[in-house]
Amino acid sequence: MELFLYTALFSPLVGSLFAALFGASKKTKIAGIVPSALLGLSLISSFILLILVFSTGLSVHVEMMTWMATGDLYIPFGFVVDQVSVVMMMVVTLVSTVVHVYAIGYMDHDKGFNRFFSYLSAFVFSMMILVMSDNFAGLFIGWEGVGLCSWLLIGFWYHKESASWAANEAFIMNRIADLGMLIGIFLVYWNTGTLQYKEAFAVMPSLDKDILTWIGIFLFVGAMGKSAQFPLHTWLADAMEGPTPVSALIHAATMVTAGVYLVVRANPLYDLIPAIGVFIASLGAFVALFAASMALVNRDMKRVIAYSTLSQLGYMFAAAGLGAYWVALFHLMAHAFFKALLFLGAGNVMHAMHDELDPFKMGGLGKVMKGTFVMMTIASVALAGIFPLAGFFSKDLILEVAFVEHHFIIYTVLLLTAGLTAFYSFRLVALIFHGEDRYKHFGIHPHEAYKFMLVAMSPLLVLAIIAGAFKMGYFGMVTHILPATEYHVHSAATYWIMTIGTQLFVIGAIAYAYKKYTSKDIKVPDGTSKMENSFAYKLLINQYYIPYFYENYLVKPYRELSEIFWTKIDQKVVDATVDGIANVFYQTGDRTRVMQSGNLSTMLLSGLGV
Amino acid sequence: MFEAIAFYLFAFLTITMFYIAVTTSQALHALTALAAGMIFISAFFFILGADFLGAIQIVVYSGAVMALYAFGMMFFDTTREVKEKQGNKYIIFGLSVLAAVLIVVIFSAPMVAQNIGGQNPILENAGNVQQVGMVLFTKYLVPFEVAAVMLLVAMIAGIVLAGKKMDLSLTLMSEEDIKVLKEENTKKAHS
Amino acid sequence: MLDHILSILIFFPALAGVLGFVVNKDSIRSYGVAVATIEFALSLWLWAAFDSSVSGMQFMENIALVPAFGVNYIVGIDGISLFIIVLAAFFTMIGIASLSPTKNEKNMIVTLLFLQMTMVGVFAALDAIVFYVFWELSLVPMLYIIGAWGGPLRIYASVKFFLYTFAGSLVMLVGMLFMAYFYYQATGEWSFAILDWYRLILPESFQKWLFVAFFLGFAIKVPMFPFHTWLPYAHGQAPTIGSVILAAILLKMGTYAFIRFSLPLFPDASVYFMYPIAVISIIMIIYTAMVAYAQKDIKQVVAYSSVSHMGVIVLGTFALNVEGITGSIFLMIAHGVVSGALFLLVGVIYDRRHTKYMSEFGGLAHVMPRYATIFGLMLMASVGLPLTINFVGEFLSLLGFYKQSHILTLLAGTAIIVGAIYMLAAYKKMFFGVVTKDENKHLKDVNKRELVALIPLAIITVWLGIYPKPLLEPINNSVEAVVSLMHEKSISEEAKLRIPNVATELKILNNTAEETH
Amino acid sequence: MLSPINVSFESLNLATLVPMIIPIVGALLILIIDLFKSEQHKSLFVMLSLLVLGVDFVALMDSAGIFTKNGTITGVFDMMLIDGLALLSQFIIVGASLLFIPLALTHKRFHEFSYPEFFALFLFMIAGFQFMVATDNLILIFVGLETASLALYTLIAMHNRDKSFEAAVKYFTMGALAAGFYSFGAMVFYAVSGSVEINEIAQVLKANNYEDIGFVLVGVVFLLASFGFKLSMVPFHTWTPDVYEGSSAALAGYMSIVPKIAAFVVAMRIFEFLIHSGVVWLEVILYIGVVVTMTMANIWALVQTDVKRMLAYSSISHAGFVMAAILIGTTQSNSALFLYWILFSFTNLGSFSMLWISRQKNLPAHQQSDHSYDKFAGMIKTAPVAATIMGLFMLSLAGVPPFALFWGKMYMISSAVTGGYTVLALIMALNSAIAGYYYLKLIVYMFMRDPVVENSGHVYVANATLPLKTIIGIAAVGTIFAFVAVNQLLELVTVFVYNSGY
Amino acid sequence: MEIGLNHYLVLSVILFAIGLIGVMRRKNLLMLFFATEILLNSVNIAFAAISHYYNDLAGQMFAFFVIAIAASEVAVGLGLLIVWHKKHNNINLDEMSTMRG
Repeated sequence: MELFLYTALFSPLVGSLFAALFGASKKTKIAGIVPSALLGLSLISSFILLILVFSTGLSVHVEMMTWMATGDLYIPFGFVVDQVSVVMMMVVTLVSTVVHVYAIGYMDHDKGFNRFFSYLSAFVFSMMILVMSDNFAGLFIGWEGVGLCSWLLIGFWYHKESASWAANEAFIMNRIADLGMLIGIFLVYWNTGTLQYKEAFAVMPSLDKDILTWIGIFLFVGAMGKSAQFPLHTWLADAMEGPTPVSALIHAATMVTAGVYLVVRANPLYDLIPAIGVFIASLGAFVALFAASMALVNRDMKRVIAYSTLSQLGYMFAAAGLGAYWVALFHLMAHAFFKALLFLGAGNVMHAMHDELDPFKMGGLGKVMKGTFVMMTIASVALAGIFPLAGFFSKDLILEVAFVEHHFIIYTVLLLTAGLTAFYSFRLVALIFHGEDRYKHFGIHPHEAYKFMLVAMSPLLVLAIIAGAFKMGYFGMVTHILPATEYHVHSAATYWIMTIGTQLFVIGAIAYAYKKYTSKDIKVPDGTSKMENSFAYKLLINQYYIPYFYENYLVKPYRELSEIFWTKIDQKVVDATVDGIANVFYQTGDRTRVMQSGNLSTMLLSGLGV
Repeated sequence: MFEAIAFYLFAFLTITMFYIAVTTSQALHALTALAAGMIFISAFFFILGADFLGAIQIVVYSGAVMALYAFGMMFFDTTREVKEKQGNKYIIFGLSVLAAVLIVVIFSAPMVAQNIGGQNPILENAGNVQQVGMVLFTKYLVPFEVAAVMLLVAMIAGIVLAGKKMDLSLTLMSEEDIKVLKEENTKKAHS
Repeated sequence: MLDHILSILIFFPALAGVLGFVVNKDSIRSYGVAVATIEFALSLWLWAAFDSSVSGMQFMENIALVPAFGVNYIVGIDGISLFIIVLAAFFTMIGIASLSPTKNEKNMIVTLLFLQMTMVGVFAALDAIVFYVFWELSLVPMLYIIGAWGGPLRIYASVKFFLYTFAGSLVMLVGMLFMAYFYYQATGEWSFAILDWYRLILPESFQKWLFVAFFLGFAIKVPMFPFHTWLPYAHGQAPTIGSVILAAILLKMGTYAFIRFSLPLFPDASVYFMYPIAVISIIMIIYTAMVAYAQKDIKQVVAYSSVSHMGVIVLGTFALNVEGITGSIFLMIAHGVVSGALFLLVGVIYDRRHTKYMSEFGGLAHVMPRYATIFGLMLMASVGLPLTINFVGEFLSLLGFYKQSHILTLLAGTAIIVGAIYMLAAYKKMFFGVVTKDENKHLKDVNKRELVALIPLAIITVWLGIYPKPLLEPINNSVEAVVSLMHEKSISEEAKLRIPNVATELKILNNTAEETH
Repeated sequence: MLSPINVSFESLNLATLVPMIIPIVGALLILIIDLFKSEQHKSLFVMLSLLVLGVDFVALMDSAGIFTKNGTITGVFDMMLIDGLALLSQFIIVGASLLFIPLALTHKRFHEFSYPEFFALFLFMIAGFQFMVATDNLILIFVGLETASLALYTLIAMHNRDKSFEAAVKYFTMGALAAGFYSFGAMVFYAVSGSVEINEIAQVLKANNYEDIGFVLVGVVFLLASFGFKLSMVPFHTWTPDVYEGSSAALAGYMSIVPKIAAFVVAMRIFEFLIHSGVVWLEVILYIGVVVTMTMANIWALVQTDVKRMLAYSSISHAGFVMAAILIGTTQSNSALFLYWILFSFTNLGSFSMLWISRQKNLPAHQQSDHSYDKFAGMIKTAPVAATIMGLFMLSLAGVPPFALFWGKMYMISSAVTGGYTVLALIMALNSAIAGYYYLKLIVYMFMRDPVVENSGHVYVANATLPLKTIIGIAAVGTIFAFVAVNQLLELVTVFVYNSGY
Repeated sequence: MEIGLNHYLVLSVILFAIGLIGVMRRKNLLMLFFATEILLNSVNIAFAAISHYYNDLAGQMFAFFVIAIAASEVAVGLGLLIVWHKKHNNINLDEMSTMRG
């Protein structure tokens, strides 16, 4: 079994290194194919492991070697494949494989083709470490590793100022959160004496509540960064500067869910501190609504999807925070499938539209790009949570959880968000694929993507549709280690009312979106319409002025403060003091050297102290 | 009483003379005043019973030193009035204060060590010169000899510096010039 | 030969340097590389022969120098010093090997060899005066390197470097003399042997004063805020090789000295001054990182980043527990490798463009992809990405210090944020974007000579990041010895509390481990 | 009537005079040779002086042997006092002279060496200094001092340049004033104690418990002033830079060592008991003197543009540094003084000799003074060996280990620490740091700047001959390998000082 | 009106001060040397007096040697002045400041 584990873990690394070999040379297909194949291998291994874990209920645990050992600290490179991590492994390898294959087509014309695959595989490797590690330190390796790869990939088109800026933003923001994570790890170590999940969680119940609370808070801060929770969310939208497969893989399916994974992984901890859980859930709900609201008006296709991702992450946190870890994980999985699909579809559209992102400039693409149209529509339906697609099973479950746990505010928020989700998803679909062929005004001749790209997407499509079917099997498996709370509304009537009500609400939202955005008089907004001048619109399109706030009240002051530190303090105070001291001596000498006039009389006088 | 009168008289005279010596602008006056002051000082020596010192003082200072100075004065042609730019007057003032302070110190703390027995006690029944000779050639033999060396040094120094040896710089002269110079010297020596 | 390997390591380069004067100008580079390689091989041999299970000193040599005054030539190494010596030998080797052609190559190489002597000497010395001798002597070749081959402000920079350090270390000398005097009072014998001093338990007030005296010398060398201003000048003006060695090895002398002198000699004072020093470290970390962010010159960025990282090292040292100290020693090596590499990288571009202003570049990733890759790797190592060498050190240092203070560690932890900010900004300015300047359009990528230096460093960076055990283990053993010594020696209650009792803790740990199994 | 005095010949201990008589005889010999056969080449006199001094050195070793066996010896009616201090300082005096005298054998011709009187005066001067240190009688000290000083004024003037005359006159005038101060100070002590011998003065003062403290202070001030002139302590230092600049570099180097050690020994004899008297004012006066001297001299040295002047100020500073030993007044500090001075002689003579071999007869247009910093710019390129050696001396002067002076500095600071003068120790340390700057400045010029005017490098060694190179070599070896000898020196010095009761 | 030691000492101090004043204000080197003679002479009086009152010869010895020293100094001093005068035709010490700083 260890063989499969290592295969699953290391084949992406091998793929990455392989592609890296061609890093500086000309684009070569093989640099894309080999990593993809290796990822396939990893997928197969993961699948075998899944089957194993699923069937036997055992988990595979290996310790490869010691990483750090000093004093009482002992950190091995240990990997564990248990019910939780295997789910993540499946998600990661599956989506990655799809994205890899897709990217062979998508990045076809890009000069950095080889480099791209190297980065992408490296990302998968980091992600695998993240999910498979059996200790916090290993998790942190993956955590930072995915951050690095995300930086590389967001800034893949480094010649674009915005891309490199976004990459740095993402990295730094993640770093802020990572600090919290690091502190959390320190806390774990000094209070439990180990960083191994198993031992650490075993000790935790005996620890002081305050300490646990702090641990919970700091670890969650880490999660907030990776999962782009408020207020560290701005990087995610900006991260859309990266190539679309990257957005699909990293900024939708896998990396951003690492935070959720962390909370799920640390469930024994969060179980002990329900107050923090509620906070997490509340924040999640808030982010869900908050992000969805921004998605309503955004005019950048990818950003809309990014906000939607953000919103869905909010759902996951809401679930995890309320103790429904398995639900969170389930939504994570389902979301990975349809969101990746959505992104890849968006990628096709972008390709077709020559990197045009404004859906108002598209319209009617459904005729040209049938496959993409279908896929994106289904993905959107899944996202909206329409029965029987994946989204329904996972998202409705979260609503139920909120309801059952009597967090009605959270429930209401999430419900509202579900409607918004449906609205903006179909706003997008409507704007892109229906209506007038507005793109013609811009002289673009869209075309469908490569066949194999669509084929590559198809597994996701299938899963987006049927993932809900795995629910029971999944439940049975993960509850080996996650709290097996089932969430059932007490009366069947309530249940049905709720479910159908939700469905109707969502469908209504979809219908409204369709109605509103398929109409013929949709024009490319030019900033003159009444709506565009309304306060709400401005607030939303400017993302609640948060980036503006960050730029003006954090980044700029930091830059200015740095400048002041350097020019004013370092040079004018610290260094000037040092030079000043030296100068005092020198000047004293220079001033008093006239005493040595060379005149004997003065000399004699000085001899008398006069 | 006689001692007191003599002391004050000579004290007044020496102070006056020396004061003239340091303040007058006439070099000749200064020299004369200095010589006179030296002689008056010898009077103190006689009063104090240091006859030998008194004699030496007159011989060495008034004889040798003053003669040298007189010679020097003529050489330097400073017989005319010497114009000296003066620095600030505070110097003199400051020094006067200093002197005054010292005097006060000395008056306010009269010597206590009156009973100190000397190492080389002055004997009642011997002449000062004899006693000095005795001490000088026993205890102070070495300083005496060193003083002889010192005088030799001074002599050599005087000859070297004031003689012709320093007139030309051998450092800067060329080899040929030096050769010529040497020949001249040998010629002179022979003639 | 193994009995005298340390002396050989110290004096071989110096001797070779003297002989180097005879070597012909055209062959001097090969000569230098050969000598440095032999030296490096010797240092590897030393490592191989080193018994990592022993926590005490090894390869001790003791030759009387001024026995009347207790000054003896005592050298020896333990896990703390071993690797810095190896690193010094390594950097001299690759430094000479990758030396770009300069004027007066011969003088440069001879100077480097002398410098190597002093570097190895400092870390091997076990007698305070011998330590001081090498400590001071190391200034001289560095002065020459900066002053003779540096930039336009080289003279100012070199003199500043020399005098600043010199002044600090003189105060330290006074401290050493005091220490010897206390030893004399206690035992009636003069001794400057550090191991003798270890046995001395000083009253707290003395400890504090002496600590301050030593601290001044070390702090300037490190350099700690606010004594750091010589460093940017020195780095900014020094030739590449000078910066590399300065950053990689010379700065480590200060932090090494903290561990060798301050901690074991003055445990109570160390505890007493822990918070102030931690605050200074944090200022170093954040403040200098911000200053680095404001720089226009890439070399200055790296220089200030050095200060920032040294802050973490100092912080780790004053964690006063095994984790922190081990981490800080490891970070010394890590920072040596990484900042050395970064300076080499800056040198690469400087050789091509003769400017270090970031505004002159842009889009280099396109023109020099290999260069950009290696730079990127080192950049990531510098910001402390896991699985690179720096992370291990930073993690352990911060982890260690967390035991002492949570809030301060949180502040110090911002190192990973602020570090990322300036580094990424610099990288972006230089490598991202489009190539705007014509001069940059046809820059050659790194050549073989440069790769000779960079590739090994890259390998080490990753290798030790993944598998730090070969270093951590010996370091750990020696550090445990230091910490238990500190615990035993400490007088005050607080110190006993702050400095863990390694021996008993281990026992406790074993017990709990048994229970859990 | 005076009774005849019977003195046994043995009790005279005439052997104590031997080391002083040897140079006197040598000087007379030189004068006689000149009388009989003039126009001899200077090398004859150099070698003769060398031999005489060599013999003197051996005689000193003999005395030292006796001292180690029997302890302090007095002789010739207790006028001579041969104790450890006397021996050590004589070793330094004669040793430094041995190193100095071959410097006359320059490649270029210089005025003073053409005259045998120079060498005669030189030997007389040595004798004078030897007398000065080998007695505790204020009279003999005075006479010895004046003998030496008068000879020295002449030696300076014999360089026969405008500047050297000016230097000599300045030195002379200051010396005359110092002589006045000395005699006044001695008078005061004589007045309070009735004796002119230091140990008796000490006894008397102790017996009456420093009742006349006012007088004592006046006496101390005057004596301190007079020794201040000789040791060039601030503010009595003013002559020093001018005199050093005016005299030849070799002689300046010599002056920075020999007259000072003689003065130090006397100062040590006089102030030692005063410091231990417990009178705070004495200590304060000396403390201020020491600190001001080393600090101010350092500060002035910073701003010099001429290397020789810089070295002049630097030697003032070193003197102040060493004066601290007298202030501290422990056996360790007094030993440190000698150790320091021995090591200092090597280095300082070496560095002045380096200036000496680069001495030009005429100043080139671009040069401000004989040894302006500019002259040495870029020396490493044209005369690397000379530059390296010069750099070495500078480092040693700055106190960079392991070169000679470091050991002296270390031991001196240690003695301050041990003696309880912590602040003083710190001031000393910081002064060393300040001093670093101007030594470094020369190194900067030599190693890091480009030459002002292109030269072949010959200018730096134009004056060199084998003997000069040998001397510099000895100084360099002494400077580098001092650490080998420090232990022996230290032990020797400590034993000598300790056994002399200091 | 007994004349005691103190009287002589005071006289000595006064003369010494006069000598110092001379040293300070004289610009003519020859006359400056006069002043240094005064310094030494003033001390001599004190020595002789102390010697007398202490009944000790050492003071007289000191004075004797001081006289000898003074004489030697004159010789050397004049020699130096002559050399200087030969080269510069003056003995004004204000002219004598080529070296400074």
